[in-house]
Amino acid sequence: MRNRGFLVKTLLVGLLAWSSAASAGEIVLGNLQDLSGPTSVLGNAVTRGAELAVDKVNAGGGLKGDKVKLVTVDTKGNVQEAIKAFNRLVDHEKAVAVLGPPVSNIGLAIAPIANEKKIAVLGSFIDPRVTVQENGEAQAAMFLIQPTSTQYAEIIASYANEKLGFKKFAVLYDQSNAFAVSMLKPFKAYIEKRGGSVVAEETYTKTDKDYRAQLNKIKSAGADVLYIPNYTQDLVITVKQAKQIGLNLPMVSGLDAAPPFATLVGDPEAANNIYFANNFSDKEPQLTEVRNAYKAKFNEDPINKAYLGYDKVIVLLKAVELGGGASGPQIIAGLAKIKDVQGTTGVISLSPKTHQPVGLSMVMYKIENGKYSEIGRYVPESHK
Amino acid sequence: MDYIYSILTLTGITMIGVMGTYMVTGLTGQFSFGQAAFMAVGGYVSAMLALRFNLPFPLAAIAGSAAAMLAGLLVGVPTVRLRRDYISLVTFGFGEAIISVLNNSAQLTGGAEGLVNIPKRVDLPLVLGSVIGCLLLVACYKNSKYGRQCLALRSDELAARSMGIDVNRLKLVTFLFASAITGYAGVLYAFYAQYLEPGYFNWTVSAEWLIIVFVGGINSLTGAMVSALILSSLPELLRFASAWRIIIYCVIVLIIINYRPNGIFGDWEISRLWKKSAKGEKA
Amino acid sequence: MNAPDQATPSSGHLEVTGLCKAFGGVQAVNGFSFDAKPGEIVGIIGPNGAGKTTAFNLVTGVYTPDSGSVVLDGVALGGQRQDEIARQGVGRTFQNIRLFKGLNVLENVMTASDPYADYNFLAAVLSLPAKRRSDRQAAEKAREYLDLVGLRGLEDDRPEALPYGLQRKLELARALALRPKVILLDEPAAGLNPSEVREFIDLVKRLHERFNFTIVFIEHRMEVVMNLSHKLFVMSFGKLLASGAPEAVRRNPEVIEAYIGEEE
Amino acid sequence: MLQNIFFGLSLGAVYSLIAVGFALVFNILKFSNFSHGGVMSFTAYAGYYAYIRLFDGHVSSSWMFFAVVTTAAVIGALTAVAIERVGFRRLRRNQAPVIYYFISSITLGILLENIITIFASSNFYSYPVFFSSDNLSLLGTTFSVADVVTLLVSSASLAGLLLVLYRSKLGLAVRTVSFDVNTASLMGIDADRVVMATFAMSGALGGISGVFLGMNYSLYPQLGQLVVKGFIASVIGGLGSITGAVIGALLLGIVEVALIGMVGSGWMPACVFVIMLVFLLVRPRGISGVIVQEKA
Repeated sequence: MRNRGFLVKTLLVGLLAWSSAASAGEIVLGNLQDLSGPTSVLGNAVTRGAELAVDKVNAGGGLKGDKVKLVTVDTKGNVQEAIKAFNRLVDHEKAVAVLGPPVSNIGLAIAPIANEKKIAVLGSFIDPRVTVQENGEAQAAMFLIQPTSTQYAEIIASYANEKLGFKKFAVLYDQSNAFAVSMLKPFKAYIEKRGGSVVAEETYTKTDKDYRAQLNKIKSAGADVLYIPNYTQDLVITVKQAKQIGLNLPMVSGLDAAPPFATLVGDPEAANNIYFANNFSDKEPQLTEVRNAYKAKFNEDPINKAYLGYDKVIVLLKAVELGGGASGPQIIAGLAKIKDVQGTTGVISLSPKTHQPVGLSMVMYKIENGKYSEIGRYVPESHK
Repeated sequence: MDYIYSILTLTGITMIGVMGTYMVTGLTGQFSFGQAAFMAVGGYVSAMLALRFNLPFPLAAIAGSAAAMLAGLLVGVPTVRLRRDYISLVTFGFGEAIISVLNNSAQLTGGAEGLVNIPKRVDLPLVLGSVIGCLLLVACYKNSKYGRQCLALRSDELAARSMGIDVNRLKLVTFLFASAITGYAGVLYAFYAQYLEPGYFNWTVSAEWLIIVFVGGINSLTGAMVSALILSSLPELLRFASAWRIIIYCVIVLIIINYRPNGIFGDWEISRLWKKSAKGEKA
Repeated sequence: MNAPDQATPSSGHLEVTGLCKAFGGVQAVNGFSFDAKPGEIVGIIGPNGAGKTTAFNLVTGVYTPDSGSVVLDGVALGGQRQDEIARQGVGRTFQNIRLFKGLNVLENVMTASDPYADYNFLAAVLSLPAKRRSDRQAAEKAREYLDLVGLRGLEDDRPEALPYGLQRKLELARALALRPKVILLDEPAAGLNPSEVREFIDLVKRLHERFNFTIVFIEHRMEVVMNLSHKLFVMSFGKLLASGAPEAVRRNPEVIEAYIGEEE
Repeated sequence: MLQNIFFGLSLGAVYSLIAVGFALVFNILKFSNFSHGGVMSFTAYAGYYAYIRLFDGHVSSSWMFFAVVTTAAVIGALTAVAIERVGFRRLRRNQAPVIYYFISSITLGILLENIITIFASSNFYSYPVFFSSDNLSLLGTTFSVADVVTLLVSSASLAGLLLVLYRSKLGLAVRTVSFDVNTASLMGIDADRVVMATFAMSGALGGISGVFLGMNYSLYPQLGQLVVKGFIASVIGGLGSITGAVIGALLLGIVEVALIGMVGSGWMPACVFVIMLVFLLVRPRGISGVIVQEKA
């Protein structure tokens, strides 16, 4: 039995080891991402973008002489793991702020801990409940760097309804995916407020890979347009199968339809007549530098989450300056003061009341015959 | 310290969940491939009662475990009649069905976006107390006529029937008990994490629990518990390996299954230590 | 639920009439009948594949008979579940030894008396005094049975680690713990060496004297058959071929005929 | 209606490839081989990389699909054989209970999935379009060339498999071993080789499924989790029966599509569960009707 006791001891010692407490003159940023698990593509992209930003800052001598260190931990896309990982970042890695994941569920789960520990989490979890509590007050430590699902869905809805003139909407979404669900409710509310209607609402779940039965129902519902606020892999299946059953509706979607989506579909006839809103414009000059650096380092094109990762670092470091120091509460204070910071995805200002970005527009794109064309930044009347 | 606390708390909750798998699969030999669903039922029911009806935590906890037991009855009654080979499929299907119900009843459960604002009522001492309490219940169960009969039926169902054991009833009782315990783990989880989402409770969690039970040694409750302790902290221990940690985890599990076919503990139970010393004194 | 510890000679009357069972067109048992009076020791013999074990399985409820009746002390057992039949006092052992792995020797025996233990779930998980008392008594009783078959001192051993002969004895002790009125032994002497066989015959005789239950056994070894049985039934192709006193049956030409090719 | 049945069938065809790969191993070793999912993910990526690194530009486009499928099938076979060596051979030597195989297989599945995650998860990838994406129509139903190819290749590989199983010496050996491993080795059959061959066949089917899944549904490391559909189909089909698994898979496809039409996709898993339960209670032998009576 002796070696069993030994095992337990090793385990405890091991848990405490490998903590790399911050050395003086170093700012540790935690990076809480899904490196494995179903959303690993997103998490890995954010991480790579963030690494580029940190490399760049350090190459330029760091932040006022302090080196920046990025410590990445994996959540496996799992809430329980995320809680442990967040605690690890704060307690053992001595992270002063954390880059959050692009997954709302994890944001919701760590919000109470982050608030209690006063460690800012800057993420792209678009569920507004991550940043604003039910009583309307901001979640003390949670900040969002892209439009909320409400803003986001309203931008798409407004564009489809007001600019493109669609009235009757069909919806197909992944009911088991929080992102898709949170993109649906505000969209429906907006459309219905504007006198439009949702004529067909079809769902699928994570393990379904054949949507033709649903698309067939949509086909006979008499809709003008199909709204598909889902992950990229699902969109690929959707447009391929829509073509198979001869469903010729225009489609609107979120940024998951951004490149490489059309390439993934590989069929210009299927990837056609699709409108979507992206965080940034490919034409905007600030992207070029990051894109080139990314290509040089990783030998492939970045997906848009990589830019978000880059921006999270930029904004957090700006918050260190604005807050007057690199402690948890100082960074939280600093984040509330973020105004007009030029990021790759746009000019970012955070509202101290909601901890959400203010006036962040999105860029509308259209895919025609597999080709992307940019329509330009769009802000709905109601957001102005 | 919060880091260690959070690991210990979540590990404790996993240990309680694993007790359910241990009873159904380890003790009784019925392949439970949807045990995590009972955790979901316990967690969701208690959390919803607390949120919508302001039920105090102890009552919510009881209601949550009772609901899990009721769900156990629902699956258990038909399942005990089925051939052994089908039980894994049915429990699996039940797990997926529960998730689909949770996703579909967004009005009540919050759907895929999850249930938020669950009050924090669970801390490390409560979890540790619960682990010890549940462990005592389960250990006593194993040590009673129920436990003996379960082991008998696992080893040879036909012979067990010939010895007068009402096998179906025994399976059902064990199944219900296991559901209630796992449901309680769900309650603890809900009021610790303060957030629930359906996707968390899918079959991969049930599979992980099975792995834990087998690595510990199918015949040993002690083994299951120690293995829960080790395997749920192992990924944390392996953080230094970043993305490789899951691979290292899998390799360790494979080595144990291959080279310690009876698990780490075989059929050794910690209670033997004091039984032996008691005997020694007599002699 | 409490079966008497010692069967009175008036109980244990097993009457089996017109038993039939077919498996996918093969008529394994075809109108087989036998009876065992209270306290009688009855042997069933017959060539391999005659349907003897199937007959046992029909009596104990492993299979449901296609037709025919099984009556124990005036109560029809047909259609009852296997465990119900067992609890009414039908104990058995198996041809290919089916002990419970994962339980030690003592627990194996206790398991058979557990269905009579009268504590409930709550008492079990809380380990209430009632449970502890009941378990203590059961363990004591089980030790007594182990003592009777000569397995004293091996309580903590694993059954699968015991030598073959002892495993047979353990199965017997386990069947005793069920407190049976009738005990069915399926080739109890198979695989034993000659000295073990003699020992085994003595053991069965001793147990029979002590408990006075009815014994029905299947056996190929003539030594066992002739030494133990009061009455003999011969089975062939699922049917009753002959019956009567052992000596008479032994000289029956039909029986000899049936065994040719079986024993050289 | 006819259209929906066709959707169900083509979905079922994909499931049936998975289910048969699953059933083959069940047939012999009597456990649910969840590592099959890992094999499918792995081969889906392997086929993709073979295309990118080896074939692109060297193989004419009309042969490309077959080149990729064949490569994936070969890699699948090799992977499955490796899995058998690492995960099951020792268990078999120790005569470990079936349940250990199952645990081992789940662990191996997770392992493969995560190996892929490490090497290929910072971006999305997809197969090129192998076939014209035009639609054909017949009797008022439309379907794509890819569907037809899926159906054809599925049927061809299943027919090939049945041919091997029922018309070859190896097949006879496989069937003997599936009856009873111990007796088979007494009869002079080299059980190790037969088990290996079975895994190879199962892995090859896994490779073909992997390419189809990747082709039809795009590539991601968790692709193999569709193995659960094969699990459901093969168990309902009747534990280890090949034809049962095919029928089970086709039924599952049709039932799923029908349920989506009737109750919507959200409630589908709950309904499938109830249907499954009722079916198993009413017909505990599964579709194929093979059942082994326990001997006393």
